[in-house]
Amino acid sequence: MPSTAPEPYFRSAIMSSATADTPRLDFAGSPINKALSADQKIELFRNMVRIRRFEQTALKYYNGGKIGGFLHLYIGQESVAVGTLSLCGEHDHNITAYRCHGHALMSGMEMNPLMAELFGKATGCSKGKGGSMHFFAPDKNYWGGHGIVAGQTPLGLGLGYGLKYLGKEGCALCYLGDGAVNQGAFHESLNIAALFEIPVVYIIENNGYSMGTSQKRSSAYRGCLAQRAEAYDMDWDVIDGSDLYEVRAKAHIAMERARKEFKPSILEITTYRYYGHSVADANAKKYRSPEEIENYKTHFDPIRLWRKRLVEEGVATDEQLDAIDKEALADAVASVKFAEESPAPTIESIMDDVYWETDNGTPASKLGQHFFTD
Amino acid sequence: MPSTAPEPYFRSAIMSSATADTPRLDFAGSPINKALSADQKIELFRNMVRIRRFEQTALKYYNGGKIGGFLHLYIGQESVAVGTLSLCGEHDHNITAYRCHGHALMSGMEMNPLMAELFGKATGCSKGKGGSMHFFAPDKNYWGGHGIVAGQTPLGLGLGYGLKYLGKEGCALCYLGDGAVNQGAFHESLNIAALFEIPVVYIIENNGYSMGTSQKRSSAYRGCLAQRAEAYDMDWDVIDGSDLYEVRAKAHIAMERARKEFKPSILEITTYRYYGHSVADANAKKYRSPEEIENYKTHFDPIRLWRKRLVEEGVATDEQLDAIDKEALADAVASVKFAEESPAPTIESIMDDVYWETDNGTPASKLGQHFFTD
Amino acid sequence: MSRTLTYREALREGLDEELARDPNVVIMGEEVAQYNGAYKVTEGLWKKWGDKRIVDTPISEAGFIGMGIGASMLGVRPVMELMFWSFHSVAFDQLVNNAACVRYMSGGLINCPIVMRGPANGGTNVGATHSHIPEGLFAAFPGLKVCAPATPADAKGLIKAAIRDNDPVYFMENTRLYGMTGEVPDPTDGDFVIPLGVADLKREGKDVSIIGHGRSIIHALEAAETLKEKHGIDADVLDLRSIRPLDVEAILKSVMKTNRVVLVDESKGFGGVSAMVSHLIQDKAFDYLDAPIKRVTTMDAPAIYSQHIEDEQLPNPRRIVEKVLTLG
Amino acid sequence: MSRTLTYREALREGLDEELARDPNVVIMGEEVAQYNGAYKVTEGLWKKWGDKRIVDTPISEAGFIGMGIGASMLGVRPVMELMFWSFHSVAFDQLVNNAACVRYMSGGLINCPIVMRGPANGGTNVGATHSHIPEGLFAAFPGLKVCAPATPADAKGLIKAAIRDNDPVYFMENTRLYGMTGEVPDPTDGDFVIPLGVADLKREGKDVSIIGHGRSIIHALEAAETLKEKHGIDADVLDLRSIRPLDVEAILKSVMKTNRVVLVDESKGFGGVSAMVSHLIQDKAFDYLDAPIKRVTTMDAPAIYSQHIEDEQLPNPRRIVEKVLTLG
Ligand SMILES: Cc1ncc(C[n+]2csc(CCOP(=O)(O)OP(=O)(O)O)c2C)c(N)n1
Ligand SMILES: Cc1ncc(C[n+]2csc(CCOP(=O)(O)OP(=O)(O)O)c2C)c(N)n1
Ligand SMILES: [Mg+2]
Ligand SMILES: [Mg+2]
Repeated sequence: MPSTAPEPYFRSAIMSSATADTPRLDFAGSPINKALSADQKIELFRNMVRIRRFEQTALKYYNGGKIGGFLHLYIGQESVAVGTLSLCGEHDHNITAYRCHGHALMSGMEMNPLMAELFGKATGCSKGKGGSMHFFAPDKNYWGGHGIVAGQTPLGLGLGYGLKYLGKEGCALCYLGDGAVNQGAFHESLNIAALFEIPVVYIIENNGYSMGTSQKRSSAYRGCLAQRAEAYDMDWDVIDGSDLYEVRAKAHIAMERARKEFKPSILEITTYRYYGHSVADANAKKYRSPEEIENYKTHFDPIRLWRKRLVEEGVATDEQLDAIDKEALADAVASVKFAEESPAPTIESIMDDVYWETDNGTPASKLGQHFFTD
Repeated sequence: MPSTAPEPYFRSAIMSSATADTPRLDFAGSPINKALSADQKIELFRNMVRIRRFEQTALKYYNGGKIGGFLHLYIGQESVAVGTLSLCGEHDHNITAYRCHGHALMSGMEMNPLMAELFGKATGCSKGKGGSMHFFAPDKNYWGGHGIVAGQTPLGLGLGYGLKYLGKEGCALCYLGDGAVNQGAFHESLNIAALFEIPVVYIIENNGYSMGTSQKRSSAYRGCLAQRAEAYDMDWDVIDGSDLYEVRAKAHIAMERARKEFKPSILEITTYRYYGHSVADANAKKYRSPEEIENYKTHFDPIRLWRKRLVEEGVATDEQLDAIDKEALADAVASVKFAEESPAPTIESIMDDVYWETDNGTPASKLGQHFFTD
Repeated sequence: MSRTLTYREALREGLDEELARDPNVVIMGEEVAQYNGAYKVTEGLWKKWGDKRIVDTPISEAGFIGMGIGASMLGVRPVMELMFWSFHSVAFDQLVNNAACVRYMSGGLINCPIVMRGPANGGTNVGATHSHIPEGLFAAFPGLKVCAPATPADAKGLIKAAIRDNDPVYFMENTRLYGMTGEVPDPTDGDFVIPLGVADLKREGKDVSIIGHGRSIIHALEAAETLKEKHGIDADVLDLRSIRPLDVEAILKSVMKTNRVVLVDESKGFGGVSAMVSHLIQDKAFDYLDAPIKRVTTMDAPAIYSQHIEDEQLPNPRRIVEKVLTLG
Repeated sequence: MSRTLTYREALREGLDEELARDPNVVIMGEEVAQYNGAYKVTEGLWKKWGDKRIVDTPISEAGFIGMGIGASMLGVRPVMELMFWSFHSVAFDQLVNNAACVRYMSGGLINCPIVMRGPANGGTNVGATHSHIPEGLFAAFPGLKVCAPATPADAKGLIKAAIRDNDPVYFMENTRLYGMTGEVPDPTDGDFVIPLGVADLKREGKDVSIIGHGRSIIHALEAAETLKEKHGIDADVLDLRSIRPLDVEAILKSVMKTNRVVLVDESKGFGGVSAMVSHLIQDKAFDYLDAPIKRVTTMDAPAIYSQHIEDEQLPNPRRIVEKVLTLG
């Protein structure tokens, strides 16, 4: 890939120099995109707006004090999860960091249990035990939601290793942020991935910042972050995250190489978050200029661009898309109702879900004292 | 450096293809080598044989049961410590892993306290508390001797950072093995070194193996291990460790760039260990063929090659060098006597050297219970 | 004279004074400089002291903490912020080997005058990985010192002592306390330093000793009021403040007076500071105990997220009161 | 029928049997395959089972242990060797967050049937960083299980139980025990599994309970003989075997019989398994204690190298005897 990959023409770290007129390559014609039916294209739109509407709604209730802890919004980055996960088949798995709502929804999780989880309710996807950073749906091949920066990267490696070990033809997608690349665990994972030929694709969602620190202040690199792959003789590519076709076209290549040739790779997808690091980040407009944020929203918003594309292609009308949007919002609002009406976890339930054996009341669980609350 | 560095013509991992006739570049003419007086050249010889004689002697007593724990011999690698540390001035510092006898001696430590340390005696450089892996001499800018693979790499970064912070014009040399490059802490250090412009030179002593694992089985890389530096936009070079002139010529460049321009770099010095990973490694000839070991000893032994060079240059005669060798051996033997006759640490001394404040009996040390032995 | 400061302000004042006192003091960590600190402890310090003294780092805890330790060996006196103490897990080797053991392994030739600080608590609905309570964990390593202030004055006095200490000090703050206010002596009245190793009797009683540290002390004080008002039980509340060195004398003095003990500890039940204190008490004051030593610990599961019940998982005044009443 | 095996051979037999039983069992670690294991526990297994089942890894503990955890979530059952348990320090996040918390944070949707094993001991003159004793450290994390066999039979029986357990089990061996021999039931007599959570009364006495685990038990048994012969003191020696789950009943039973306790623990004095057991005993058997609970722990400094005195820093039979005699 490196030799044939087009030079990245837009990177969020240098976004201020890109405008709406910056020429773009067209990935609509790549086979994986050509194969999309109109319905499938509309579905991609639906998935993106569902993420956005879900989060906008969550934001409102976070500000209203209904949600605890952190809330790391994915708004602005929707095309990354939607584009890449739209390529997944039954044997493909994925795992990400704490900014995980988009991946959860795109993996097929319903809004109700997610919103209930944010509300800390017993009906939440993690029974109120995980919160915003910890959504999981193993039945949908979605392995979370992890709070320790880059802590998920060896797990993603393990998913790929497990697939190969179990003889399943699939790959693991493991997402991380641009700040996460400087954790040692990620590098250890890269070396093992290349050495053991593990079918894993690492996807750096490069939104230009780790909390208040710009990419330039956190990382030393040549060219781009993905290029660090070369240190391990691994393939890499850079993708413009505002273009769903490009995300799909390039991710597809990487995923196929993982599945068929056991070649891991790093994809760096440039993107942007509209809100603060988490909602509580009061500095969001201090380390980024309002112009920078506005420029992205105006010219690179992935949902707006995709909508434009669908209309231009004659795949859907604005009215149809508005209806989908409305539906997404309605679902989000309904999920709040569900969450509000759900019971909080009981105090006793704190002690569930620690051990498989005690949860399942196995003979092993009857021997010895497992818990030590005083 | 990368662009102008000559292609490595000999690497221990592919050593079997190199022979005595493989053509070699000549680094004798580089300024730092031309500046060497005859005495200084002889001194380099002396330093190498002192390491070897010290260790051969230690080996004998390890096998005789006088030394505990591990004994990681440096024999075969002497030119690395001697070549690089011969370039150090008063503000240059160094730190290494557990294979640390060479660096300790070359930093100016005497044999007596080192041998006594191996013998676990109170007169040891660490009072019998450190052992083979933990020699230290801060007064000689030598910071050890560290047992956790790559655990010293952030410390080395800290030495460089400290020098810069304190306004001293010097650099830190931080050594690690070819297997150690796959520890996360090393990568974190590299990014910070490049980002913060820390005057540190990382020196990979590539002896081709981490215990029984060859470089190819432990690392994925393009070209060579040092090239991983490119991931951090950092300079690197590969050095033939059997040639003292080359080691000095190239290390000098890296050290000057660190000192003057705050540019960190990675040097990979190819070398070889003649013995097992540690003396207890019974498999040493299983994962490496006897031919491979013999080939190195015969054609690439750094001491033998340096001796040849000195004689060819007319700097010294074989007789003079033999005398130096003899002296080194005599010192080593004397150090055994010193060690044997030294007292073991007392049981009470176990509790010394834990806290600075308690050791120094400061007012702070009188408050509260510091120790909890039952 | 004294002023009312928040715990956060008091800490900051302590840091600021030490930055002024010693040019080798440098503050480092993620977002400590330009962002003013994730929890705003270092707010304004970068502006005042500049790039050299207040340093933003990448998200590389093993790397930058190891760097701090290395620099401390050379005589720099780094104060490292862990954005959460929970992130110790990715820097553990540097924390328990390099900082804790290098003095020993070098036979006393090297010392590491370094402070690691940051919030170390549950109770903020951020889930299991972000809510570790590691005081006991680190106190178990000889070579390390650990303290955990409960009030603004203690925070200031102890951080200054920690920075001046010539051994590594692991300083455990609490996000739930940052906004709490309290009296702190005025700097014009002189240097305010609280030495490590000295517990503080935060409330004097006679019927039972409630012993803990950090936020548990706030709970204990509240519980003590309830005990007094509703049950006529008059409790000693002893704030350990420093976990290692530990003021064992103060503990024993209180126990020998009250003959009854409840230890409060935000750790999980297996181990923690309280198991150690329990062992010490029964060992050294066996004949003074009228009842078994009881503890209030965090319910023994990973930290739950749910804002509705996380405070029930943790020690809280209600649980302390109930536990004291079981002593009969 | 039974044979005499070394602890190492017994472990290996257990691993081998589990490799045969379940094709999803895979052994991974540094030098476990081609080199046959740094301490030869896995000797011959690579030759027998091949590259897929016995996997050499780079020196990247966080990476490969995390990989094992990830694979275990998918149903692979990895048995990970840490060449030394001391190297947990570079993989700590994976060990205490990913393995211990993912089940909880997912509300029970995920489990990690993984075993981490390796030697966890001092006493081999390898210095502070290589001699950590982490049983208590890990047992403090709910979600983890910890065991530490003292004999060949226990090693085999417990490793098999650990591999079959559906939770993460951290298995602590001891290089000083690898060469020790003992009777182990013959495989032809059936599957030999020792469940976690069951202590073993290794010696029956009546005067004092000596309680510990791992190599301390060997010391305790020797001390018990001395106590009997020289002092007429008849000791119960209770081997915890499993630290979490912990057989509290067995502990209390012994204590209620003897009324006197000495805990032996290779941990340093602050904390450790023994502080916890001490707290439990005084809490649950307060009225049965005739004397304070005493401990024999490792002298509270980083592990010394010197072969002349390291064994004095650790618990040893002499120190145990002396401690028992202080009980009067
Ligand atoms: C080991 C660790 N260190 C620090 C943090 C605190 N933290 C959480 S997210 C974050 C920034 C990560 O930035 P990036 O990787 O770019 O991801 P983004 O938030 O932009 O999606 C930090 C510092 C953490 N969770 N874990
Ligand atoms: C974190 C950690 N993992 C494993 C070990 C055990 N170990 C000690 S040295 C070594 C091999 C290192 O090889 P290399 O880095 O090439 O250095 P060399 O021994 O060849 O000098 C291993 C696996 C350790 N000390 N620390
Ligand atoms: Mg980012
Ligand atoms: Mg090597």
